[in-house]
Amino acid sequence: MMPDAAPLTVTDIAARIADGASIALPPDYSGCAMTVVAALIRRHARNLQLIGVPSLGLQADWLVGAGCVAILESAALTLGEPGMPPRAIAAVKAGDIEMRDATCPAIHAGLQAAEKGIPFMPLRGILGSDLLKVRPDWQVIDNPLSTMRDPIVIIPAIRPDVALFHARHADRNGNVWIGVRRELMLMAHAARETYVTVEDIVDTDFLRDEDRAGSTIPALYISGIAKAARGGDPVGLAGAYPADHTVLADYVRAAQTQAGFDDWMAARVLETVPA
Amino acid sequence: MMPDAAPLTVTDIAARIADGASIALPPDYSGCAMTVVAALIRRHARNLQLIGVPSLGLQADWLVGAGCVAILESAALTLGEPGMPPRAIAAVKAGDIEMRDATCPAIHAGLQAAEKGIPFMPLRGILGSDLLKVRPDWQVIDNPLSTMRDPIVIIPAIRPDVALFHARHADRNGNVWIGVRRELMLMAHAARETYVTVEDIVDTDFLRDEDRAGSTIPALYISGIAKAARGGDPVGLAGAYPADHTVLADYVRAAQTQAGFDDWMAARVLETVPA
Amino acid sequence: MRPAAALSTPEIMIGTIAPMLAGLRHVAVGASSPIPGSAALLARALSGGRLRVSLLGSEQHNPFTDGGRELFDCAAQGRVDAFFLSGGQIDGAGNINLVSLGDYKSPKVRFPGNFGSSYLYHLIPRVILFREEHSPRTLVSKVDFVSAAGSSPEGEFRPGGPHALVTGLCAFAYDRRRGAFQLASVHPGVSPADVRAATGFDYSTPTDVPVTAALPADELALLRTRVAAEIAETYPAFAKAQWGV
Amino acid sequence: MRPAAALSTPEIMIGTIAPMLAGLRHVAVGASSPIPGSAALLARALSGGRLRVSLLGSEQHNPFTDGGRELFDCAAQGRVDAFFLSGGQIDGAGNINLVSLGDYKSPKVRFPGNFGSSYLYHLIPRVILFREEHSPRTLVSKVDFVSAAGSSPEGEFRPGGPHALVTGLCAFAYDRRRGAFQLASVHPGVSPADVRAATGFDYSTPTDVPVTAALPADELALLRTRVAAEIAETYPAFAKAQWGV
Repeated sequence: MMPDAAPLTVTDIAARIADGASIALPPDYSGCAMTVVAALIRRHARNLQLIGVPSLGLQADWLVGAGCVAILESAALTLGEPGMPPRAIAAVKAGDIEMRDATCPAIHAGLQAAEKGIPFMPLRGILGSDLLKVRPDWQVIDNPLSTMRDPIVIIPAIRPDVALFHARHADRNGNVWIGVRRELMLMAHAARETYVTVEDIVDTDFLRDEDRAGSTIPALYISGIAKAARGGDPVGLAGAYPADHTVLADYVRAAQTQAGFDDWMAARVLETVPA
Repeated sequence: MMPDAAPLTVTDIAARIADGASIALPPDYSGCAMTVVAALIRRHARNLQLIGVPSLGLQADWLVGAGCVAILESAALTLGEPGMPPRAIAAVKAGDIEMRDATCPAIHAGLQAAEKGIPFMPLRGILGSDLLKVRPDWQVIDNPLSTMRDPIVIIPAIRPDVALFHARHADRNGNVWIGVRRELMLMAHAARETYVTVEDIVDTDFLRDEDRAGSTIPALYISGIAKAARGGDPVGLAGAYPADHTVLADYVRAAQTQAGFDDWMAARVLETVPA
Repeated sequence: MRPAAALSTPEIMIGTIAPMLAGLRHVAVGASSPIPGSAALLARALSGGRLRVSLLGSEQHNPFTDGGRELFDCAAQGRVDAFFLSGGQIDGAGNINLVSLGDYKSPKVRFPGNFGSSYLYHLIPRVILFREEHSPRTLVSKVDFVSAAGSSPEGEFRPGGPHALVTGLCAFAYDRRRGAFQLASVHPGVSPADVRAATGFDYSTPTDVPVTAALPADELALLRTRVAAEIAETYPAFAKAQWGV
Repeated sequence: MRPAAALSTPEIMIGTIAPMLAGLRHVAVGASSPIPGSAALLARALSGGRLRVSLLGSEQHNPFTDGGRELFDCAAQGRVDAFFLSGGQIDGAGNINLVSLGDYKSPKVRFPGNFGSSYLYHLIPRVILFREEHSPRTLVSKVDFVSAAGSSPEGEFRPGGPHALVTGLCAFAYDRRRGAFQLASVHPGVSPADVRAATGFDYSTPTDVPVTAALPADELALLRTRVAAEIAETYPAFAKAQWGV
């Protein structure tokens, strides 16, 4: 982010994420920018490719249900205790969207390859899995450093157009504190652009705070920040507020059908005033 | 580290580092366990392989001068402002030790490969460098994912026997806080054993401290900790105390000859009482 | 608390799994794993703190500080001794399916997905499979989709793999050389014939099949008090249903 | 402070480098680089804060939080626009030598080593070479050891490379297509013939060689006050020698 750049609104962020963009998203427990997801639905975003780092939950279900998604890449589709995300599962079963099944460490490895600017990352395991049949982009090579046969999978770099997440704090210089949620830093390093919503913007400099500097994504990697208090509702924000299991259970019941989803979203999400 | 394991002494740590061990060491500005280096010299360690992450300075010079070293692998040999490490440079010129020249990102990539349990890491750049002539273990392959010719260097995993460094704080559970010095975490992940000296052991749990947890190496990776106040002298410890440039300049003058080195070390380092 | 005599099926499974973790240094527990999580915490309590337990989703039992990748890297470093996997289907070769039933492109049933199974099954020395529902529907002769393969061809890098399969009826041991299961014990009140009838895959049965050893009374008490309280942090609904905490 | 008329050689070099950084977003400065560091901080001051400067060894100008590897990853991500390299030897093809003189196995002179040069030279679009000593000893026809190659064969991945070479006598521009230098300007009081006599490699010379533009008075004042104070954090000895701060 440019030093001294003004904060954005969540509507600004949704406007800057283009139709067709690939978007890296955290799992429900790691900081989801739910207000931007809602704003993407409001602006009728289309053909998005969502990449779960490493799994997808409510964000994907909302975007799939609203018709914004062409492709899901993820190691899992799950809402945790409330069960499976109904619209995403229905769309995958119906073949309405393309599902690129993965496995958690392969998503991390692909992002690490993008972070390092290398075309691929070798990864152990996976051999013998049917993943290799359904992921033709994952290839098997013979380890060039071994004198014996040693097949190993290589995972191509995953360079998302956008990384999008919600965090507790940004500082006045646009640095974002993420605590132990370091997959968010990996996403920001790997993606071309990174947009973040935060609970608050603190008048300090995390990079000069020796306790927090090591858990901070420098503004260098941040394309824009919007303030969104309770921006993780209803999946919650670790360390700040929990998931609202009543709302989630209610959503899962409603979203078993497309009509139920449409009604629930209209009443509970889209009619609220955007920031 | 085993939960509730008792702290070691620096002499204990030196005893646990075997002759012939490969040891990953930080550069002079990132936390050097100088007291353990002195203890290794006292116990007449031999045939050590020192790996600079990514460069080596005073630690290497002391150990080389004392005859403890067989191999140096490093992107550079430097004491920073005071100049080049005289005994290490003399030994390399004389061919008394094996020098494995590297480049900083290759050391990091090799450690990351060990961290990920993969046999190698691809890395851009380096092509055309004479490093490829003097590092036959670095190979060039054709990127298997490219349809066009695309040579790329692959760096074999670097899995040190030991990572050794000095840090500000450990907690009562053996977790080690490292601030922004995250190469120390990479070293600990990559190495088989990790020994750490610290300024102090704090009666708290960094993993439960949300500001510090993200900058903490969990005890899981730590084989042993010894308390060593001012354990970074004379190269200093970032955030705690600076390098002692007077001592370093005096050392560089003395160590221009082996005899000068021997006298200086005997008087200034080895005759002090070990912890 | 129900009387010690009346063990629930999850308690029997916990009591079957916990001894498999004795003497280990570090056990990790993944998502949706309250039974293995309880077994790991019980083994930890019995180890006098020597066993380290990493429980995904727990704040109290999470030693990781390097993001989502760390568990996987840690496993590849050889620092995780045991892990637990389940499956929508598990077959007699130890293959597990976490993806879908029927044709992959137009599945009859869709499961959440592979998570880390495709990788961790290869890297962690002692992977314990668990599935409370023991039926021909879950234990099949051949999975519809191989999320992770039970065994690997000779010479392939494979430090990890299945160690046992624990169900609501019995425990199987996995023979890596043959790539197949052998019945190891039947839970109280279950006969080897019951197991055979409920199992969709072939396996070997020794002449004498022991009954699964019951948890000693003191360990059961530990499970129902300290371990119940510990697992409740991560699996409150499970802890409440099992032990009313 | 010396009078504005009497620029030191480092000041002339700083004034030559700073304009090469105008309009960029992020410039990184490596070890032992007080002249480029000063030039980068001057360019930053002139940019109104739009230029981000990462200065190795500085606490104030260090935006990195992911350890020693981050600068290199950041460069590979295309987020570093310019960097600076020097060399014990620099040759006419833009190759640099940071390792040794003479035979590699038994060197006559040993330098510190490659640092990150072998990599960053390939990744960062605008690498500016600098070496105050301009002599046939430092600027040679062929380096004894190629730490990093000036150019790469057609088709090799090479987003980065040399942009210019700034010495105590002059500035050369680098022509990537030809893999060779061209004299761009001579510092005040230096003739093209002086440069030719002091240079061990071949290069092209245009008909008219301009004199290196002097820093405008206001920029020079900025250098000697604000920038001098800023660079003193990382290079106190240099700042003291140059500007007495």
